[in-house]
Amino acid sequence: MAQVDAPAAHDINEIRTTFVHNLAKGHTRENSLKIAQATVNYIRRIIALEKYENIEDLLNVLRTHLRYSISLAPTELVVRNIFLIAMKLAREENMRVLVGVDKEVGNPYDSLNTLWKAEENSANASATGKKMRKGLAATIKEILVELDSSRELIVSRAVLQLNDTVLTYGVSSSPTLRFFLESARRTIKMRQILSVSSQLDDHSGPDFTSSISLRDVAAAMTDVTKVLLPVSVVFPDGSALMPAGSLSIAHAAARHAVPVYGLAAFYKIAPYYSADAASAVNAQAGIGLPVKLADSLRHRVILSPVFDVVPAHLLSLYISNSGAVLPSHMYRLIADYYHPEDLTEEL
Amino acid sequence: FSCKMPPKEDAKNQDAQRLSAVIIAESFEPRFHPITSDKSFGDLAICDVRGIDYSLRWLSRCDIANVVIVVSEKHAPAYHSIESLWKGVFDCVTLVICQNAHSIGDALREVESRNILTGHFLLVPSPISFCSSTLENQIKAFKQRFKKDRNAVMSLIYSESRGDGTCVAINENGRMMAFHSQSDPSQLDSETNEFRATVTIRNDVVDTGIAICSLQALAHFSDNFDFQTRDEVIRHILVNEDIMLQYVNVDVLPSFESAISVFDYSGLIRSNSQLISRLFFPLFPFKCNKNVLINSGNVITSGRQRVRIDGWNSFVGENVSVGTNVFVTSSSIAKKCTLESNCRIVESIVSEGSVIGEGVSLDQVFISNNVIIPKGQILPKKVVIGPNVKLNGSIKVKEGSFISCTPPDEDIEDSVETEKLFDGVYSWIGKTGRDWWSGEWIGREDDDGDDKKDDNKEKEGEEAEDEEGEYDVERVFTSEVLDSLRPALTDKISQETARQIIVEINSSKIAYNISMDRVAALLFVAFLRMPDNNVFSNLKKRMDNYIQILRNYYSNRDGQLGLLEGLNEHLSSNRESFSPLVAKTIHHLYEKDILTEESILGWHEDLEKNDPMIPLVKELIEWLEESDEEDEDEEE
Amino acid sequence: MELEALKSNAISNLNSLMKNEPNISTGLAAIKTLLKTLEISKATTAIELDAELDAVVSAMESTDHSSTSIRSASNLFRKFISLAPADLIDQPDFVNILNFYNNRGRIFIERVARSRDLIGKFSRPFFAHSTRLLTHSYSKVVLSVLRKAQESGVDLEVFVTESQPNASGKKMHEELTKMGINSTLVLDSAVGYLMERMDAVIVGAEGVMETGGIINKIGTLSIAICAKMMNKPVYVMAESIKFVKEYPLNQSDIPEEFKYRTSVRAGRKDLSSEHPEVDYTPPSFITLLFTDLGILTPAAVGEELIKLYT
Amino acid sequence: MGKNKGKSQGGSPSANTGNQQSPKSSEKPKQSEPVAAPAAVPDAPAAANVEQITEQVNNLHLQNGEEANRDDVMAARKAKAAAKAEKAAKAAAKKEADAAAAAAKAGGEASTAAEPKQNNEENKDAERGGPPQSEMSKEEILAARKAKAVQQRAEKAAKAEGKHKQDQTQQLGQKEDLQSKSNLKQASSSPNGNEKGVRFVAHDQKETRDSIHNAFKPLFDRCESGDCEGPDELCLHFMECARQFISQFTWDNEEQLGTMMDDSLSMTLKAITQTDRYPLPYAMGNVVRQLRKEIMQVGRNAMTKRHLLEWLDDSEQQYFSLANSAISQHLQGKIAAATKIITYDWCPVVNHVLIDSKTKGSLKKLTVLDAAKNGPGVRHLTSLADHMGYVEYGDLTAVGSIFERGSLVLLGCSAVLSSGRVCLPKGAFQLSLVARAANVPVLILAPTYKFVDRAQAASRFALLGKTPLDILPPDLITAIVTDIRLLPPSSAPAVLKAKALDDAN
Repeated sequence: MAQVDAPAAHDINEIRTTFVHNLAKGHTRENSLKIAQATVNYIRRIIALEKYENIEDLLNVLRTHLRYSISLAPTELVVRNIFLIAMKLAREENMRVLVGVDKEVGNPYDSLNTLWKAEENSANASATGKKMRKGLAATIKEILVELDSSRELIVSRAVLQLNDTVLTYGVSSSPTLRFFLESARRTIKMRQILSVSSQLDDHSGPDFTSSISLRDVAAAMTDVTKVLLPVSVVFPDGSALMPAGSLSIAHAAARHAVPVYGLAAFYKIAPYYSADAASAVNAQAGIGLPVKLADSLRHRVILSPVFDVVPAHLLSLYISNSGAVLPSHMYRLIADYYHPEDLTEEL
Repeated sequence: FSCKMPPKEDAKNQDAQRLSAVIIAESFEPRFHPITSDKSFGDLAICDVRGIDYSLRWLSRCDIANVVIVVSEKHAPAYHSIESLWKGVFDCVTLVICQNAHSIGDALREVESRNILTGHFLLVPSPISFCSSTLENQIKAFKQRFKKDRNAVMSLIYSESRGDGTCVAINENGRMMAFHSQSDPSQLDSETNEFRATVTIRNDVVDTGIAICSLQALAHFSDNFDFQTRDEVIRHILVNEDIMLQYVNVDVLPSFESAISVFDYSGLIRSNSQLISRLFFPLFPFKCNKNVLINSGNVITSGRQRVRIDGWNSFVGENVSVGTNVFVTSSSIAKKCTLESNCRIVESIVSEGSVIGEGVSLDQVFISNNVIIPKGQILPKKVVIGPNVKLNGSIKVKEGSFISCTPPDEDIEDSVETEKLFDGVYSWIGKTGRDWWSGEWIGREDDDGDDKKDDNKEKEGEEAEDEEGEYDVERVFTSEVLDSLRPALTDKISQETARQIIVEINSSKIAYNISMDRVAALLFVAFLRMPDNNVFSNLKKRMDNYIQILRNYYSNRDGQLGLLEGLNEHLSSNRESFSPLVAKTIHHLYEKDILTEESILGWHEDLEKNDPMIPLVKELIEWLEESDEEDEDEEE
Repeated sequence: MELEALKSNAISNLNSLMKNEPNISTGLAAIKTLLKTLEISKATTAIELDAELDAVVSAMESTDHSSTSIRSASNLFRKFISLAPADLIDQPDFVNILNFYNNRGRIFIERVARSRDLIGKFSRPFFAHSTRLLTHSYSKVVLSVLRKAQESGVDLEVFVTESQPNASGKKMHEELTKMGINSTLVLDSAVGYLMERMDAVIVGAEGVMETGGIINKIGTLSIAICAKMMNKPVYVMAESIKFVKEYPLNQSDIPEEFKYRTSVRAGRKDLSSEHPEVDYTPPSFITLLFTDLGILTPAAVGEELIKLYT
Repeated sequence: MGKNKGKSQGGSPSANTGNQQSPKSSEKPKQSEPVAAPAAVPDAPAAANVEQITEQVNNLHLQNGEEANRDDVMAARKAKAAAKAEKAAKAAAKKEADAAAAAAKAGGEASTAAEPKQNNEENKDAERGGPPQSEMSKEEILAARKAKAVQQRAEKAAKAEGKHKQDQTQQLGQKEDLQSKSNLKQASSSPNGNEKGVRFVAHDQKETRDSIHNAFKPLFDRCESGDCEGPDELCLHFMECARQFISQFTWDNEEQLGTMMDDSLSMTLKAITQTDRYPLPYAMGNVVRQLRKEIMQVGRNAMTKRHLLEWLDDSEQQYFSLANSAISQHLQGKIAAATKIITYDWCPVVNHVLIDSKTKGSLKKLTVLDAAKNGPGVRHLTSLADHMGYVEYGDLTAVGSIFERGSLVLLGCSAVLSSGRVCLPKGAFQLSLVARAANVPVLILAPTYKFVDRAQAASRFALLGKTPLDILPPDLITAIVTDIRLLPPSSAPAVLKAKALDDAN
């Protein structure tokens, strides 16, 4: 992805094309932080350029844009998350405009309120578009700040201890994980950091790690004390999308009773469940074979999944910027970022 | 169309300048006209997506500033939407609308006349061209070359393939020495046919058609108005190398990158299945507001509906109704199609709105829009069905034919034989071995009218299709060796001639890049082929005469095995005449110490039990084995 | 005396509801009955009203309908309607309050009526083509969920356990086949044999406990254990009105009124010889609960209950 | 070096002098014949020291005794080669005469033979000659025969290009005395001394290669060049070489043929395994063990080379073709029942089964995984190129998305340990773990010759070097499919017993 920020064009459609185009452009998947940032910028432009009278309009505008982008990059769940976050902020902004800042707004996740559901959304009809635009622009911008800070926050959660032997996967593709390890090294003296690579003898991992290939994991696991995995998306039940190959690592860890930690910044916490396993199978990378061979295997199916779905029970803890969370308690964080009404929408 | 052009830059900092790309949105291939009818070739959908959209998508990954799309007047309207869709992605998308272009040549001339190209450009000769690579390195390399030497005017992008590709001679620094579009080195057309050691001949690569060109290359078209195809320009450059000092480079993509541009139906089918099996990743069937899902087995479905087909590596568009037990593999089914129960579709394309009847089986068939193939209709391979054709289920369709609702129009009618199947349905078949399915048609008439050459070229082409290209090379090689062997000679050949002969054989070896052991075999085949060798006395004499040659090639065991292999091949080709001579020949060679007993025995062991050779050499082998036993005993 | 009247026509009310509307859930029937009492209530103070409602609830619990559902539903209902703004409470005229309660009640009921659809909607992505499901006994929620899936063009294979003693599975099986869902009736004892071929286990619940575990038709536990053993997910479909303030520690800790029908319990000291109606499935055997509040992990249920009852 | 050794043996001053002399020189044959022989050392005094040791060795340590013999067989062979080459170097005309001379010398007072080879020959022959008293007469015959042999060889050698041989002569020349030195060490020292001797061999690849019998050199080279797909191919190749070896090996004395063969074979093995530092690949180890058992029989109870070769042939059949078809027999039912077959990496047995079931039409879906794309597993795909069914290929990252209802995992292995654990290509462990989680049975295909009586597996093997192996614990294995029948991993010892592969024999 050459430039993730939308260009300074002023035709919203152009921006949209560029955005979704950039999503599908890269040969290897861009790291999700970049995607998240790109999405935020995209949304900012939408809010700036699109026309909307009241909150409903705005939400619809956002939804259409969301639909469009996920149709072209169905596997980029992060885009979805960011959009939904933005929608929640929009609702809040709307409320703020309507009932003033300090007025207490009932938590939409309070069960009784959800039961209440007396459609008093009549308020939404009132035209607040103009007023919202300004405030919203600011609040959305805050997401960017939060995104940038998320790394530091995650790093501040110290889970590594003295003389740990840590096994990691996909360090080269996850800057967050790399950042985490680097800063951890500064404070703690670890025995060894093994970085697993899906290729054989590829040493692309950072220099302070010792590279092993995926097939060596089971053997290596015997002297590993902690496993650190990058997370692409966490689902409310605590299961997660992780780079393909993580599943077998997690199983190996489970067999040797080694705790598995997942690094999941807030924008990776999805409020919805993975539509069957498809969403994981869905993302397929290039076939990674020399053309000659590939062509002779043209009528065979070449598997190169991007993600594994790792069930909650294989994971010990998620390290998110708002703290270390048990998989079974992941759902708690959802309320902080999403509005239930947005989630009932079929996307 | 408005467009902000980058300021004209002088050639000095051309290497800083980003490339433009020129896409020819039309196909000037007459065989495509009937199926594209009122649309441009670029509009032809692959997996429900316009072909040209893939090309543009690919280009957008490359470091391309401006895109120039050349389209004919009557197709222009459709392209304004394309322009607006993509102008966000490139600095600028320009439409060049030309009145009556009949070839790539004309199209490029048009572009040249507009002079909107300011520097190097990427020539995409077919609107349906995919590439998995961003060509970053190739472009860089080209720029560097050009900086050093302004005469490196063009570099052609080749990709590796399974030896069924172009055959090209390249020198040590990737410079093209000779070029031919059939995999038949004997027709490497180049005036300077000297093969230095530094020249390698590759027939394991295929021309993707994509080329990086400098403005000089473009100039050739405008200078010479009867150039139709890119290849003509290349030939022109090669031939006049010593006059113009210009040359062409060949850049072979790394083994993990693939590229293709479509010029015929086989290419179309191939590109389709390769695209689906992700050879051009990240290029992929994509569609706005329609979820494109990869289901297990790499069955790509578009839209929300859940189709249930057996098979894999296939694309199924939206609103396709599928019967039970439908098998689809390496094929794409466009939207609104109907597949009735038990039909079987392999390596085919079914375009929008067509109906495939119950139990119909398609293998390598292209089906255009709104075609109806009723139950019971049998279609052979390599058939193209034109738009709106309704078959009745019982008619005979010939392999390699084109089925249309209309008789051919004048621009093609003299090159096809037409047959009326029943009213409203005609079958076209290319004349004089012209294959509707694959091979070149365009620019041939203008070549130099030498039709015979063309035809056998065509045939070689087909053989290349059947991957017999190699065998073919060997045949030519053998005959050449046969000449070199000077069959006329009757008495013992002198040191001098021996040397010459060996040199000649070796040079042809290089020319056809034949492996050493094959040379060994083929040489002996050639040797046996020499006139009146069917009488042993002559043959014996010959063997004595050519003893030096034989010594030279059959000193080591492999060589000897090669010899015997050759003997085998010769036998298989003319059994009755040669079989009586086999044993004698081998024995004589043994006597002459050309063959050692071990190699003979070794060779004999490797023969299949039922090999016709076995009985012929039975005694000989026994005899050898005995003698072998003996000296083993001696050693005791 | 008039409380007695209330009780009696509450019971008749409930029974008629259950009889005439086969698809109505016990819980819903219960709260409808309660609403009726509200409508006809002559109470002039909150205390009186509470007394009436208490009477009605106990009356309903005395019927043979699942008292688990009845209790949870009525608790929730009463909690909900009494959720009134402060300024209303200290109004002199109790009638306004009653009216307020009434329309709160109506809102609640219509909301509850929608909950099955919601559950169906939430659970939709969990069913792919030719998913094989094992279900236990007869459950209206499960039925409606499966119907929804079926309608959205997914063809399922459902295996229904006979679930003795009352063979309620048979009914389930019939309903499913009526809907055109490919269903098979299997012996309760065949669960172990079948499990490896299943994709998921999907059951309803009579009550969802604070533990996140469920109380359901006897046999559920053994199925859940079996599923866990073979790494198959266990999904529970339950409306939020089935959330009960109850914390069973183990099977023996299940309240008797849950375990046995009232008729069975009536005036009996020793129930040890009786066969219990339900068993308790601890949260560790449950993958997810699909409720109208959303898809919850067992851990989340406790939280929701706290939100509900505080 | 040699000096110290001499001392350490408490050798007389003559020992030193002896060591100072060039090994090519020789003297006092009478003494050297019976004594120096075992060590095959030209210089007597050193030999003298060796004598006692070898004797006790011979009495106590039959093993070492054999070693000694073996060593000097080696020396002898080299010497012959040297002779051959020298002859070659001379003009063709002269060579007959020379040979005659050699014959004469040998036939006459052999003890005063000038050339070292002569000397060695005699030492050896004498040593073979058994009881000293009969040695004179014996020796004469031997000498004569040997001379003849030399002559024949010389002629042969001359026929071939002399030049190239000549260089070899030098090499051999040097080699010879190196060799003899090392022999001295080996023979004359206790096990740890042995070690030294080995290190001497080990530190030089070429050294190792030279001490391998010609018949086995191709095997060695192949593995050096690293184009060996695994234990199965290795075994086959070994048997091929063994065939060569047996048919090439000649010995005058029928009784001793067996022992001599075994000697020279075990010497080769020593070189290959760098004196047991690295075990042979287990399967191959079994084959070797069996083979040597047979070889020892040769010469006794009318067992001849021909028998040996026959034995090789049918055991090859047994181990490979028969075992494979038996295994696939056992599996057909299961494969027919499975909706999808999953395999990992390359294994000829698995491949055989797959092709078999393809032809029988019982193969439905097939998944082939590799540690990394474009790995050995591709061979499965190419061998099944004509299979019309669904075939998918991927690397370990795909392991999460391949298992479906009714799948079946088939894995080849390089050995089954007595503990029921199985050595198989790295990565198979993870595959099995995920398979277990998906309730997919994992079958190990193992012909019985792959069962070894060991609890632990080595990490490094002779020839195959550091082959990346996973050790799969029994609890992840549903069954081991052998040519006998399907077995639970726990019954590995039973197989060992049944097939007499355990250490007992």
